[in-house]
This record gives sequence, C-alpha cells and structure tokens, in this order.
Amino acid sequence: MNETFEFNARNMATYNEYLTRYDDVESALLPVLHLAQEQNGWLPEHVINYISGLMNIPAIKIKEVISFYDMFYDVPVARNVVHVCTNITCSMFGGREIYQGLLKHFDTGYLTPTRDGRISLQKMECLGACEIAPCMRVNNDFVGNLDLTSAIQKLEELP
Amino acid sequence: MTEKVNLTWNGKAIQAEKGSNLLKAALDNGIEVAHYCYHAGLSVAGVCRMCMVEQDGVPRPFPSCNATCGEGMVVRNDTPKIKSAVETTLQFHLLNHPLDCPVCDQAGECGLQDYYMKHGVYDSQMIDKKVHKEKVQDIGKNVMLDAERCILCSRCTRFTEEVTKTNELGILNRGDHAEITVNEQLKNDYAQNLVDICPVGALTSKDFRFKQRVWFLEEVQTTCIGCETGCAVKVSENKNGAFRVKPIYDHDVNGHWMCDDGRNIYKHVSSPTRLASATENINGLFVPADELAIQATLKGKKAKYILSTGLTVGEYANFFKAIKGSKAEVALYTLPNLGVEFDGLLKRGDKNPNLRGAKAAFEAAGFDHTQAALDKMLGSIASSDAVFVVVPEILYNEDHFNTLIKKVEKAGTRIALTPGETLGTLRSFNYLLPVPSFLEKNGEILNYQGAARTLRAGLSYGETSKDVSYYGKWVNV
Amino acid sequence: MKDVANYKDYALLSYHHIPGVHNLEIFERAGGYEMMKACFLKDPEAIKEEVKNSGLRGRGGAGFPTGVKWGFFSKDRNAKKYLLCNADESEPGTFKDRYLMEKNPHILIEGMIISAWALGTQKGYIYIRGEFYQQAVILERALKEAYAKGYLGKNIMGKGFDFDLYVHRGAGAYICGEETGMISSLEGKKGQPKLKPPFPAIKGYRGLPTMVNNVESLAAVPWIMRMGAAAYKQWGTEKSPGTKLFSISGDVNKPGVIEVPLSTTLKEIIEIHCGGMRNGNALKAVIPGGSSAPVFNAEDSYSVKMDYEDVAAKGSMLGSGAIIVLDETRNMGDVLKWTLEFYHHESCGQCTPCREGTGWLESVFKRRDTGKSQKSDIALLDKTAASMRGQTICALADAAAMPTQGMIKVFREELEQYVTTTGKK
Amino acid sequence: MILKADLYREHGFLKGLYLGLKITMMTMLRNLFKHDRMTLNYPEEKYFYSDRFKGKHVLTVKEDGTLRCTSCMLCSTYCPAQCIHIVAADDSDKEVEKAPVSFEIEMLRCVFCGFCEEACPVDAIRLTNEYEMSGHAEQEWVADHYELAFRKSLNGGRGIVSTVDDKDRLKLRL
Repeated sequence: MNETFEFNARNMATYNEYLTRYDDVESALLPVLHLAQEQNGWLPEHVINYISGLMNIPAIKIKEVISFYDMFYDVPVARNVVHVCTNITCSMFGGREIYQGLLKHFDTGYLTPTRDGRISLQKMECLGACEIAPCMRVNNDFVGNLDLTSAIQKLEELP
Repeated sequence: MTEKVNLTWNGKAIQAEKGSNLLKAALDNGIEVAHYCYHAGLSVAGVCRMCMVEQDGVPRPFPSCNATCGEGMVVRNDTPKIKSAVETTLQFHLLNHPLDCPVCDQAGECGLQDYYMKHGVYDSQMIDKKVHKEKVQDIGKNVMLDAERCILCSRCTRFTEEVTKTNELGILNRGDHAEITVNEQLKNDYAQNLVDICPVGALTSKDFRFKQRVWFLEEVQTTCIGCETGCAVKVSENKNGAFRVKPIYDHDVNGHWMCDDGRNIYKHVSSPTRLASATENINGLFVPADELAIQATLKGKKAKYILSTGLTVGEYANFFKAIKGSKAEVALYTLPNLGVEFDGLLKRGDKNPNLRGAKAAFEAAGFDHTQAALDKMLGSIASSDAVFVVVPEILYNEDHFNTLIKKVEKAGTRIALTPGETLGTLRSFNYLLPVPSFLEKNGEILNYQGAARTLRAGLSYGETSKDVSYYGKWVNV
Repeated sequence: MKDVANYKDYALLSYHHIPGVHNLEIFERAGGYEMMKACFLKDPEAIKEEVKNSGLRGRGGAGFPTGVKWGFFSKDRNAKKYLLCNADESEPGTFKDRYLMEKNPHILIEGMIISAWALGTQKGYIYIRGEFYQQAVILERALKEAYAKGYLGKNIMGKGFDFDLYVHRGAGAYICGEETGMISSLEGKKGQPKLKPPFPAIKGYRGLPTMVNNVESLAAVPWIMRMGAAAYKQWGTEKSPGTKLFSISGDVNKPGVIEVPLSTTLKEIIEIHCGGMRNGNALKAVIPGGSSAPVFNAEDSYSVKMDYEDVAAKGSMLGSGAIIVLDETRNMGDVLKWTLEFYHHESCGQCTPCREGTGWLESVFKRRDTGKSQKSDIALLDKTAASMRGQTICALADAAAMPTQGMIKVFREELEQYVTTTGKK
Repeated sequence: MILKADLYREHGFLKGLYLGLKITMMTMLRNLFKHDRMTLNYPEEKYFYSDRFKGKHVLTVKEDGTLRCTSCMLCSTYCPAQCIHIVAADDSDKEVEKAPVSFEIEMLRCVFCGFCEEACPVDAIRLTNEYEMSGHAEQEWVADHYELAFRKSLNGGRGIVSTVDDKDRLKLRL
C-alpha cells in the first residue's frame, strides 16, 4: 500500500508551534503523534515514515513509542474510540461485565471497529475517575455511574 | 594514567582506575560476576539485574554495572541475599524462554545455559503457558532472529544505535510482550557482530546455521586478511573444516568488533575444491602431476615471479633468500582499492593484507615493487619464460586479476601457486601448485599502521609444507 | 460563601467553592497570584527555606520532603534547568489531581511560577496523562491567560526572570508517573525509567538538572508562602504536617475528593466526610494509598490515622492518598486478580524481575482457570513477590509485590479458598 | 578311572550299565514328546530379549512419520565410540526448525552401550531388542537413517512412533 500522508495546513502550523516549545525535536514526538492520530485516525507505516522524515527520528524509534503507549494505535480503529475502565474500583461495580456486554452487543473485539466502522472498544486501566465508577471515556469525555443498558444507549447515540 | 583506587571484592583486594565501571573492574580482575546486558563496548543499560552486589554502608543491593569505583569500597556478591537474588532473577529470565536447546545454535556457548549451571534453581515452578513471540525470522545480512528466545537485554538495539548508528533494531510493545524486531532488513556491514554480542540464541548467523555444534570446535587466534586493517580474530575449526570467524578484543586495532567481509575469509581454507597437490593442465583438465617433471620442463627457462601481498614477512624473506644469486625477476601484484577509503569504523578500501611487509621485503632484496615494474615485466614476457604467479587468497573482484592472467598467457610455462580454490580463473595456467593458506602458517603481517599482526597456524587442510620459498628454489635447480 | 478564598480550612481547595475560578480574573479577584507577585520581591533562597520549614512532603506517593528535594537542586541560576509537574496520576483509585486541575488550574500555575522563581528554572512542563484530554484543554487555556497577563514568558514582573510553561500530554502508560519514566517520555522515547544514580535533580531531562514534583505539592506552595510554614505545621503531626487531598472511592455513600489535615483518622473520613458505608454494609477492608499500598483489614482501618508514619507503622503506605473502601460483600481474590492484571499490563518490560515477574504473578494466581491451581500457589506467589522487591530500576516491581504480600498476610485463608475453587469467574 | 565306581560294585556291570542307559533313554523319550527342553531351533524359534536389551538402534518417528530427531548432536557427543555422524539442516516447517539430513551409525564401531539413548533429550533414538545384525565383510556397515528408522522389522517399515514427547510435554509444560 503506497498511500501517502502529510499534515494539513492547520496541523503543520501546530507542529511548528510544538517545535518552539521544546529544546530539541525528539521531545515533540508524543504531541506530534497525537496530532497525526487525530488527523489520520491511526498510525500506519506511511504515517510513521512521514513523521520519521519530518522530524529526522529513526522509524524504529517511532514504532517503539507507538507500540509502547496504550493510546497510540498501529491498527485501524473506528471514528469513536471508547475506553472502558476495568481497574479495581470500576470492576467492583461491574466495569468488566459492562465491557464484555458491550463487546457481545456490538459483536467486536479489542479495538477492532464494529462492522459499520462507528465504534472501537478498548479495555483500559484506571482512568482516574473512580468517584463515578464504573466509568468509560467516550471520545475524551468521561461517562460514569454506568450499567450495561445505559452504556449501550450512550454508544448508540454516537455518530 | 588516571589515579588508581583500591577496593575489595568478596574479600579480594583489586585495583582499578578511579571512576571506572565497577563491573568492568571485577571482570578485568577475573572475578566471576553474572551479567547479560553489560558489554564493555556498549553503554550501560542495567536491565538484566544479574550483576547485583552489596556494599558495606549502602542499604540496598545495586547493580555493579551502573556503579563507579571509589577508594576503599567493600563490595560483595557472594552473600546469601545476593546469591538468592541472582538465582530468582535467572528464573525470571528463563520463565518465558522456549525449550529450544536441541535446535538452537547457541547451545554450548549460551549465557542462560552457563549461568543456569552455576546459579540455577534446578526445580522450576513454571507450569503456566509461556508467552509466544515470532520465531525464525530472516532479518538480512546473514542474521536470523528468534524473538521468543530473546531475553531483552537490549545489547543489539544499543549496538545499532551507538556503534553503527543505523538504528535498525528496536523493542516493540510493553511488559513481557516486549519483542525485538527490525524496521526493515538489516543493511549495515557489521551485522554479524550482533550475533556475537547476543548472549542467547535470539540472533544467530545464517552462514553458520546448524553447521556444527560449538563444543566440537577449537579456536585459532589469528589476524583477518580481508583488508589492511588487520583485526584480531579467532577462527573456529575442527578436522572437518573451518566454520566461522569471530573477533577478539584488541585495544589498538578493532576493539570488540569486526566487519562482515572478514567473516568469509575461512571459506577457501577447508573447501572441498581446494588444491591438494601439484596438478598439470592437460587441455582444460587438471590432472595430478609429479613435481620433478614440472621442474624438468623449467630447465633453461627464465623464471619470473609475481608475488601477492598476502604473504607473511617471513615468507618474503625466505623467498628472496631462496632466489638469491639467480637471474629470476620478481614483481608484486597489489590488489586494487575497493569501495570507500575508510568506512569510519574498521573496513578499509585497501584490500592488501601485508602491503607494507611486502614493500619492505622487496626493498631489502633490491627488487622493485611498484606497479610500473610489474607492467614492465608483463610487457617483456616471452615464450621462453616460466612465470610463477602467486594467487591472492581473497579476490574481491576477479576481473582485475584476470587482466593480469591474460598478460601472462604469452609465457612458455605458466605456473600458479594457489592457496585457495580459484580453479575457474586459472584455466590458462599450465601447472597449479599448492601453497598454505593464512590459517595454516605462522608469521606476521604489517597492517595499515605498520604494526605487526601475528598469524597462527591451526589444522592443515591441504599440502602445507611447501610455501613460496620452496618453489623459489626451483629456479636454481 | 462569598467569592473570597477560604484560606482557614483549606490549603488547596481554598478557591474551589467559587464558580468560574478557572478564569484568571475571578481567580485573581479571589486573591490569586498575589502571593506570586509577593514572592518575586523575596529572595529565592528564602522561598526554598520557607518550603523546607513547612515540612511539606511529596504528595505523589513517596512522601519525600519537597524542601529537601529542592535542596539537591543545582543553585547555579543561569544553568539550563527544568521544572516538571507530574500530573500523570495513573495510580488506581487516585483522581485528586484531576479534581484540583479541573476546577482551579491557576493555583497550580501560580505554584509552579513561585517554584520556578525559587529554583531558577527557565522552562517547565506539566506532564498530564493522555486520558485527561479535557483537563489539558483547561490547563492550556489557563496558561494562555497567564501568558497574556505577563505572569509567564520573558522578564516576569520585570525581574529579568524568564519562565515558559507548557502542557505535555502523555499517551496512556502508568509507568510515566515514575519520575524518570516521565522524563524518558518527555524526551520522546518509550516511558522507561532511567538508571539512578544519576538522580534527575543532577542529570534528568536531556541530561540537565530537572525537578519533578506532584501537582498537589506544587499547588500547596502558594498557601505556604501566604500563611507561612508555622501555620502549615498546625495541621497534621510534626513529621507529616499540612493537609492532604484524599480521593475516596468504593463502597461509600459519597465517593469523591476531600481535603483534610494529615493524621485524620480513617474512621472519621469514611463516616463523616463520605457519608458512611454504602447501603450500611460492614467494612471488610480498605486500600489506603492506591493499588500499590498493602490492604488494611477492618480492625486496622478503624484505628489508623491517615499520615505517613501511622499508615507505615501498620504495614502499608499513604502513597497517593487514594482510599478504596471494600465492604463485606467484596471478594479479596478478585481485588488481587485485578491488581495483578493491572501491574502485568503496565510493567514497562525493561527489567527482567518485573517484566517476567508481574506476568507470572498473574498467571500463577489464574491457574485455577486452567484447573492446575493448588493451595501452595499462594506460598509461591508470596515467595515470587518477595524475590521481585528491590531488584529493579524503578519501584513498579515493589508496587506489584507489596499489595500481593499484604493481601496474603491479611486474607490468606480467603485467597487459598478462592484459588482452589475453580471456575468461579 | 570309572565314574560311579560304587554303582558298578554294588549292582554289577550289567545292572550298572542298564541304570546308566535308563537315565539317557528316559531323557530322550521325555524330550521327544514333552518339548520342555532348553534348546531353541533357531531360526524357526527365536529368543526374544526384553526391551531392556541393548540391540540394534531405532530412530523413533512422530505421528506424522517424520523423524523425531532434531539433530542436537548430544548422542554423537556422548558416544564413547564416536560412531554417530549427523548432518543437520533447516527444516521448512517453522515448528520443527531443525532436522537431520543424514544420520549414520557405523555399526561395526558401535559398542551398544546405550549412552546415546540416555543422552537424547527427545527420545529420538532407542536400542531395540533386535540382535540379528550379521552380514558380509565387504558390505557397507554404515546404517543410514532410512535403515535405522524405517527398516522392515520396525512396525513393517512405518517406524516406531514415540509420543512420550509431544502430547505429554505440551500438556504438562507449554
């Protein structure tokens, strides 16, 4: 697949602004990867090569970073990424049953997009919102005090 | 010289430079400290956690590879606490390690096997499912990768980052699913060093794959003749042949490394097509011949010798002594310069192993070693001449040598003294006479600095008693 | 409650009752940034001295006195130095930093400006975890406001002191909460901790001196400067002075973040501040300081005073102050299983004892799923956890081993019974 | 001297002779009809040694008929007579990875000590209870892996399957 990728004008401006924040180029890698992932949805090989060329960082180093962190995806993910917390407090209140229930309901697996490409479910560790356990992150917003039906209903509304 | 400090390790007093690496000081003084990720030629990673030591006055054990030598330190790594720590850390190393010893080339020289014998738990508690990763991957430049055997000591990633600076290897993922992998195929010229520094069988050489078990091999310490650098190497061989070449640590010339070209210098020594005895070329067929008959045909012919730059200083001296007083003409064939002048690490374009030794010997004997002298001799070859050509052992590009052979064809009798097997290119010679290869002779060659690098003889795989000087005597007969 | 900060009861949440305090004007009207301006008139060493005397201890988890830590920092003011705020907060059960930054980002910014002035750092980053996207947006806007007002950037308050402060988002890795792990992540690498020594105060981010402090520690600096170290010592005990943010979750009626003086008893926190146990169940156990703190049984939970010394005396650690309350219906085997799964997933994989150990702890404890479990697995778990401690570059191995050993020490029979009953999900 | 001299003195020559022959006749008749005698009519009747007997080697095979031997060279290392010669090569199946291209035992050098059986980590070589290995002097006395694994006497040429390894090891450990 010889698709190409490059930052659109707005992201290129943001990229240059990022460079001014740090004293060396490598430090800007994480913010740049967030930027690229927002534009492309996930980080395939050609995005890695583009960033490698842009920032003069060896491609293997970028692959290492992408595979290390939970929030960078080297597999295609859907438009809406849903993080379901399965850590101690949330599991006490049924977080894991909700996760399994959602998987069964949307008939999908870890991170694989649903057939209509709308939703990707990801099993995550503590999201830092234990007061509203069990909770979920739907596109950067916390949704708490869930049960299976309210979770499904919340995800059905997503575009 | 920096200031020396005294410290005691397990009760034994040792000396080391101030601020130098504590583990290096122990290893240099022959103290056995288990370690996987520390390598003298690389930066400190401190991830295998095998080299833990205790120091008086320091509450917690700490890895000795990340510590520096200070005056009066009392360090121990034989206390029961450290012993059990090393034992359990080794068990952690072995937890997800596959049971591959029967099919693994590293068996016999594997870091896990060695330390297991000394520090093993001997009754493993592991009955759970091991983590599986990708096995048998060919990652180019004769290197095979098996990510499952890897103990993630990161020596190879540090090597490609610091020594060759090509950043080709990396560790993906997190936790015990972390896996060594390559971005694309390996491209650097020092890839086989990865095989040497990998303490386990994760990186093995494709050229040596399943050829021989290492406990059947003995090692000969000699010098690489691949180019003028003259790296210190050891060749592993046994009666069936030579199998591989590995570098030896040498402070002045090659440090811990050697280049990939040098890895193939053993191939002609024990190859089945190596010349065994004197042979005669009867219209294209090489048939064993009797030396006396060859000497007979030389009578009355004018002898001309074209020597290669691969002989040792001793051989040149003996040769010139042998032809002393005779009317024989001698010239030197120097290999052409190949590739980049110097690649910044070890590899050099000048592929003549002993150019300086040859020039010195020629001048001492009053002969001209320049290319012009060689051309003059080639130009004046008549059918009444008998030309001896010493074939260079390592021929990187044969066509330059072939042009020499074409010019020699005008001679009456053409004799090739070949240590190797290059029978293909020697069709136009009348006689082929065997000479010993670099692995079968003791002597010295002068490398690019002019420093003497010793060659040592290992086992012999052909007629090795007759060297160039033996054939030099024929001219007076 | 008028729009005026309540400095008497709260050091950190003194502005939280004021609506819209995330806007700079409202924050300033309530008394914000006054201390920052006052501090610029003071000598930096005096500020460091004041923080040292206040006895403020690091609120991230280790509880190392902040003043002492600042003492290690290089004093050469024109050398290039960094101030990092550790807002990674991935310790399970902890959400105090998020609560603080969401409502009142400016108290953190003010605290960092004062600290930067005291330490002489020219650049600072707030390393916030990737999952806190909205909080990063709030911080970003607050920083823009501060830049607009001239509290950040070049020549602050005309003292020729430059300080640039940016937000840097992580991307979901618990290990980046560890000091050197965060520094590696900030350098654009995998968030793998660095070998210590050298410590970050001497050689940290890009090999330069770097000071890393938790959100709560930095946010407490303005109050300490305003009311003085002595006032701060009135709260808590001699060794653990001041107030602490506790994030309480689990089986309580009102989970959430509270700010109470240190060495308040846990009993009081649960019954008064959190409205008692959820639907009246009896207390079974409490995890006092986040998932890496060994668990207390019911009896210890009621007697313990929440400060560094007493919690440690009872065999646990205050850690990040994340209290998870478990009532009698909870099964400790499940809690241990989730904890081990967490550490197996979050180990960075650099050091062998932790990389393989966390994975094995989990699979040993899950042997009942494959039908091969037996009672002695608990003893094996204990031995393996013990052998992991103190062997690695960072404390994640210890953070995985301590709760395991703590759980085994307190609830051994229940775990053995849990392990031998196969098939129970 | 006469054996059983007292017998003759007691019964006289004829009776002594009769008693002697009686023993021989009784034995002959018994052997003719009762067949409990020790001797075996080789080759019709053959003696079967127990499995412990260290006779001709066999290279066991897996279920799918391929050699179990991974050519790890432990047997040739351990062999006191150094008569086992193995050449290993890459195997196309990634699971197997390494398999012998040739496995030869010089039968005349082998002392049948069974060390190779002990050394083998995967039960690839065993010593069967076969003892008939006679042959002409000039014949080729090197048994190749075809003869060692698939000779007629081994399960009709299909080879002896050793399952002690795969299923048990996988069930137990991996």
